[in-house]
Amino acid sequence: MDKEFIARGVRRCSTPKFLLWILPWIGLAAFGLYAAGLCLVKGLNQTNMDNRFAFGLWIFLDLAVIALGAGAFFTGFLLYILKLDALKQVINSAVVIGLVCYSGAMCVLAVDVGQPLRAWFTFWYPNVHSMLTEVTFCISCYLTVLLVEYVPILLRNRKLRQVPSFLVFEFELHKLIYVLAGVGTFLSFFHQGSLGGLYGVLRGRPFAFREGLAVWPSTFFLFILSAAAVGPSFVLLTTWLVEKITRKRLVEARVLELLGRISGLLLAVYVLAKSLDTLVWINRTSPETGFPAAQYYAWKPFGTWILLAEIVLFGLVPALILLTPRLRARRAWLVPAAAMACAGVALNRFVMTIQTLAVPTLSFDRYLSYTPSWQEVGTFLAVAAYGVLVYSFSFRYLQIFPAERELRFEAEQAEELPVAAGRN
Amino acid sequence: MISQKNPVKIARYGMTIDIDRCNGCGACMVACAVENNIPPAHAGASDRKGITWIRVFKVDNGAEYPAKRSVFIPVLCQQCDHDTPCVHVCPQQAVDLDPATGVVGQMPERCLGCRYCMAACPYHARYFNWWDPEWPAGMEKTLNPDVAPRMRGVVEKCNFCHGRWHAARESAAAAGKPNTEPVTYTPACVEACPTGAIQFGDLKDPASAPAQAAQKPEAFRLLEKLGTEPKIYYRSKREWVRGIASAPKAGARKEPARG
Amino acid sequence: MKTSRRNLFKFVGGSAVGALFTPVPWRLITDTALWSENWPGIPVPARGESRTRFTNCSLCTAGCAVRARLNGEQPVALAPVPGHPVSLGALCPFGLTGHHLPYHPARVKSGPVKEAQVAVADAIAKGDRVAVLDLRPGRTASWTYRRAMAAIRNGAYIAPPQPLGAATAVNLAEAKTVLSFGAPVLEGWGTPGNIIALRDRFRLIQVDAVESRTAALADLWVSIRPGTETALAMGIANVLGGATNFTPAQAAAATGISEAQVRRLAAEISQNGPAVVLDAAGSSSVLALNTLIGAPGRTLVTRREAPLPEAWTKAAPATELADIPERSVRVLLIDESAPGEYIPWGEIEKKLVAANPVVIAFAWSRAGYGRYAHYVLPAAVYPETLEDIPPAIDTVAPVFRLAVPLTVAPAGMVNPSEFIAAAAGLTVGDALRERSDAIHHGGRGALVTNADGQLTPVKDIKPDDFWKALNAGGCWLDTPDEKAPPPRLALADPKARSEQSADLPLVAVLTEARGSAAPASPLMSKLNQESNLRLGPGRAALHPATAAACGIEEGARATLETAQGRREIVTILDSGVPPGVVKVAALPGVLDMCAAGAPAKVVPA
Amino acid sequence: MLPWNYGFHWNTGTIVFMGAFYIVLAIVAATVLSALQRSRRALAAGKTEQIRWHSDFHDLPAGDRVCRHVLTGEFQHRECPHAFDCRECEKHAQLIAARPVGQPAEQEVCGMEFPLDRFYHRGHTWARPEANGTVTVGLDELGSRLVGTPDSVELPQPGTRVLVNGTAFRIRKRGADVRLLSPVDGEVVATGGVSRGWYLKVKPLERRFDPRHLLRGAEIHPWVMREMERLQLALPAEGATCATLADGGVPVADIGAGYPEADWDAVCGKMLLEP
Repeated sequence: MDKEFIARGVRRCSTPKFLLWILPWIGLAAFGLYAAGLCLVKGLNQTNMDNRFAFGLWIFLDLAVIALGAGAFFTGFLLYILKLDALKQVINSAVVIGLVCYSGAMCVLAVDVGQPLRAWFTFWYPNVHSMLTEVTFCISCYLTVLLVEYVPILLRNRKLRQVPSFLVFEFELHKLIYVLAGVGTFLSFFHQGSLGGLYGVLRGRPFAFREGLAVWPSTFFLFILSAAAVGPSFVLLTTWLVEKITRKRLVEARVLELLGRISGLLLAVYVLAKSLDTLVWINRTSPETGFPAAQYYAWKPFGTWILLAEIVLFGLVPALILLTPRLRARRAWLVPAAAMACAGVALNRFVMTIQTLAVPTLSFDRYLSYTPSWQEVGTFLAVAAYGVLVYSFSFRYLQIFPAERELRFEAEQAEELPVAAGRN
Repeated sequence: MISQKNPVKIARYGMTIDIDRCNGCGACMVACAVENNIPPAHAGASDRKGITWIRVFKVDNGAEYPAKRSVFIPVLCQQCDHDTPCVHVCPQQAVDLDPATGVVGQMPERCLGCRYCMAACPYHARYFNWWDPEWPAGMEKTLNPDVAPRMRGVVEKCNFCHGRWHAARESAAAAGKPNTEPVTYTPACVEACPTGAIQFGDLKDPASAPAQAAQKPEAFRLLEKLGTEPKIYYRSKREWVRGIASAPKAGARKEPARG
Repeated sequence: MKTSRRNLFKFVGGSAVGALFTPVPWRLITDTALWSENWPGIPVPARGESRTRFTNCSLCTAGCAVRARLNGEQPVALAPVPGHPVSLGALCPFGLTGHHLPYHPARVKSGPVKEAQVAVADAIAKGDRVAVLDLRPGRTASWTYRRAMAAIRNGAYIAPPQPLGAATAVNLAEAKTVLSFGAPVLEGWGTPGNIIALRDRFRLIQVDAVESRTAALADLWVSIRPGTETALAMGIANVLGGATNFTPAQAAAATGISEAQVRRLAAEISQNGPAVVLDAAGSSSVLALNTLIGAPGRTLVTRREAPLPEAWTKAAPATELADIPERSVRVLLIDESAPGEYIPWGEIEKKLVAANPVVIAFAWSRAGYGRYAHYVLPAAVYPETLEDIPPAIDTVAPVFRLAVPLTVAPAGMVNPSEFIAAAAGLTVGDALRERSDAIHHGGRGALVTNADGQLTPVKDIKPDDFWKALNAGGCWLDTPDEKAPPPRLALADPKARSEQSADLPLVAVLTEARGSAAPASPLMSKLNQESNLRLGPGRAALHPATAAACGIEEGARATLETAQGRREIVTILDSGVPPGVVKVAALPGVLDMCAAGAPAKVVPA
Repeated sequence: MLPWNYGFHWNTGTIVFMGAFYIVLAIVAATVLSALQRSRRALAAGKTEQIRWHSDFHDLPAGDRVCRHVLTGEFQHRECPHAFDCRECEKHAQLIAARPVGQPAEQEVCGMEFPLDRFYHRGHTWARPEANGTVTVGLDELGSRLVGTPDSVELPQPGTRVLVNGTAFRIRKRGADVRLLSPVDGEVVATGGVSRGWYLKVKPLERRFDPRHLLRGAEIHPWVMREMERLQLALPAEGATCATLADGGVPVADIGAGYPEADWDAVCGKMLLEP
């Protein structure tokens, strides 16, 4: 019934089936919106955050999704600035992912602050020395850029293309996409860094405090690196996931491998940098503030294992896998490695947010624990559902994977013409 | 703000708290709440969601009876003078260090409620309004006219009784004193402390109690090594009490200790 | 130029852009920011002329001098009066927040006055036993009660037990050693200012089962098994040659401290004198130690009462509750308006006649005896009342000061002394004024005026000015008494400590001694809810190990059970509480069901 | 943000930060605005059809964008840089000058007639200049066998202008709705139909018909062969009710009828260059 909206030559499931798929997600989103509504109407007393655990699940979520969403800017950067044309096949998907992640993060932030109505104060009385100001400015700008980047994808929809003005605008805008990609890259580099700086500058929290260059603590650069490293991995992961769910080939294997290779390369650099930074921190930064680094890990459950897991298990290991061509070539290795990379960076954001606040600073402090309330979890789930929905609709009605059509013809030939499959 | 024409004589208000004299009665806490229009605890409030600009902790030496010893430590905003952790993190200049008085001020009417400053503060001296303030019927008549109550969703903290400082400034001006001279006044907790454990004054004035206390060997500041130059000087003749100033010992506090 | 739509758009757009270059829109935004400072529902404090008034706090017998800041007619802040000769510039958290009490949500606003009057009149007419229970004896009102009870055929005036005797004061200034059996010396016992001033001059030995605030700050904290205070006292008495057959060894065994420690304590109070022994429970066998160490006349002295009008001679004697025959009281009038020590209801109930007794409570809330009384009559609460405050236990010199109303009491409040006097057909004029005149007539002592802190001899003042000064929060202070020795106390045998049964494995320890029905500002939640400084009402603290044994975790609802009854509580884990002990705030409800050291158990709700 | 706000200081931080912020905003705004401006111009200039073809052409898989001279074997690989408009292609001019296109022996390719009296567009329309100076536009044999007998044909009104590579007319068949690309610039003077064997008569611009961008003569055979290959790629092999092309069968009158399984919309889109 919605056939004329679906791009020519691609195969999509029947409308009822699609509705069946999105229904649970809509339900989840509705539940989450209710939870978020409670927090907005009744105030943040609905959450389990408190004066000592001022940040919680939400900030962790924001940091994580924004890191994963970095695929958008970095793929764009590689494609439009470094001209890795193979990535054309995933750029649209990357943009959608980025849009989902950033808009989701923004929504959660709007719930997270105590006075959302005053959000604009940050633009009105900006304190340029605050990392959070930098984050706010960059993220809101970058979200705008992502929306603009999303417009062409949207206007390419088969039905919308019939409207001449849409067609023309899309065409003209696409010509200038390089500019946007450039700006986006600039912004992303900065706010990914600022998100790291957010914790690095906390002189009062020796667990997070880091020295660095000029106004930027080392975490600034680590976050940029890790985000750039994990972005492609996440694009890879989602692409693979969509392929599995829709049982279609959407991009050529070489593209996924390329993504894996890029990810692995950056991840390796990141792991190295992170290890150095950790050493400096353990042996100089932390002791100088009177905090022997050992004590951070003396509180259960956050033992040194978490540090090792972050750097070795979810850092070094996937990096090595992704850097080994033979392993990379096999999905059975490629995909789990990408997943591990994502998990590693998520873990890093978790540690920076939760452990920083849990570790006591005053000698008569207690080591704190915090479990999010259902309202917090609900809001979290709403963002996830929102992401799935936006992506599902985009995938169904827009050309997220330009190579899909060709791959489909090939596949259909390959089914009974092994000879033909050899072509290309 | 400072006017260039007549340069203000810079004051550095500070405090000294004699831990050996504090008997943990909590008078400072309620006096502070009365002065600054802080409402009674909301039904759902806990010691982690409450608002106590100054909070007295009971701290022991970790030993078992008979070796066990306890002291009471009032913790309020330490008014960090250097690299003030909360000031430069605020995205919208709702926090500032008044150059004329050295008091770290919080502007609740500008606060967004992002709580970044709370994460930044090593003393946990900042408090978030998790609820809208509520007083039992009629009790709002007892509010201090010099201080505006805060709405929910904003952060607040000790400001050395800014209301009283302002009043002192006014009366000084009325008495024809130049507004460049630092005024002398007494914050509510200092006035209320029955044992006189808390003393207040201008650290720049060598005769003031805190300035004198700062010189004493038994004086110490919490987490001095962070290099934030807090302006609250604690005092104790006991070695282990002075040890409280330093970073926590790993796993020293196994069970929740109450005070 | 013709005005086409295009031109119009151009014009609008142009002016919009142009406007951006004027400060107008930006100003507007800034102002919106300022307007959004607060939203509706947040009270805006009323501005009024700022005044200062003085009074004396009547929340306990310390009667600390108070400087009140008023905004118009409304008190907005209370502060201590530095350098006051009696209260010495100290005020406790309760005193600091006294001006909130009139607005306490638990306050009683109205009561069945008529019915109560009828009931009393009926009983008096019948000649049944009518008694007044005065929780704070020694006031002018107390004399009114005594006169009223003397005026009727079968009246009785009941005062709570005063182990040291009504006229005895503890002269801390003389003491070099203070041995306190759980007495909250640093937590509201006596006059805070006085104790703080003298603190450095005496050695404080605190015998306490748990680390109370006093224990924490004492020079020596002796932690004994809860409920074994008398045993320890007998042991010490034995060492000091007191006629008891209870050896230090037995004491050590009972209390759980070493025999050597028992002997050391004995040595401390006997050699490092002058010493005084205090007891929270007021058991005579503990206080009798004072006799053995020669405290009477040195650290224990008698204090004359402030002069009385001659007309008041016909007054009923002050009877202790214990001396009232059981099931004898037909009508019991309890004056709770001036908070004092709380007597467990069980002990009072015994004295009431079996057949329809009448209990009338004059109370600010139903939290106290209001729960049992047939008629609860609303009484004005500090700082609405005009009444005098009897001297505290550590005040050696006779004093007379008034709690002066700072605000007007709401309509419908009942003045207990007027009610009782009227019921007894006694015509009392302005009793306080009469008293003031009597004191002035006595001509002794001096008057302290707060405004200037002056000390003026009474001789130099006219009676009216004296009365005015008292109503301005002034304080009459006599010279300390010549040392007349107080009554000697006899040693009794130690009460057999109720043994722990398997059914009630824990021992209850009461804290927050000021846990009588005395009103407390809602702001006290800063101390007992938003911080852990004090144990909040309805809360009980357990050692984590004990809690684990009971299957309870932090903040869980649970039931506290004793032989007398059960009660809902919220549990708190506190490694400072010894294992096997449950620490509860001594509220009337708690006191009714469990005495200090009573066996108890905590079960998850 | 603004000097009169409390707490505003002029310092390097502010200038750098705000500067960067405003520059970024300016760039983004400028980009969007210029895109809007340019599209306004394009619309005004009636470039829609041209743009539609260009973006279509970009969407074509690389394999379908090859230069006509690859078909004739003059290049191994060459992607057409001019969106199949050889009129502006120097390369083409040179090549044609060097080796003019010859005439083949017969005009039949895999059992389909490709008369040599006309020029063929890569989108399977043909153009035949008439004596009276008009140009007849029709659908070639392969094209007509693809659509068979159309369910409906949507022809432009006489008098409308058609552009090379713009939409000439639309055909609906089996849910496939495809536009046919015009081989000529000009003004429609008459419309035909399936039965008539032609669809449009067009009066070329400036009365002269420029066929440089169209295939003719010897180019037809290799092109059709390649088209057959593409068609074979596009068609699923299973479920064919007639001899499949893969088995060397020739296209039947209505290929679609032979492939009920096929996503006909996709097939027509691929063959008629409308992705």
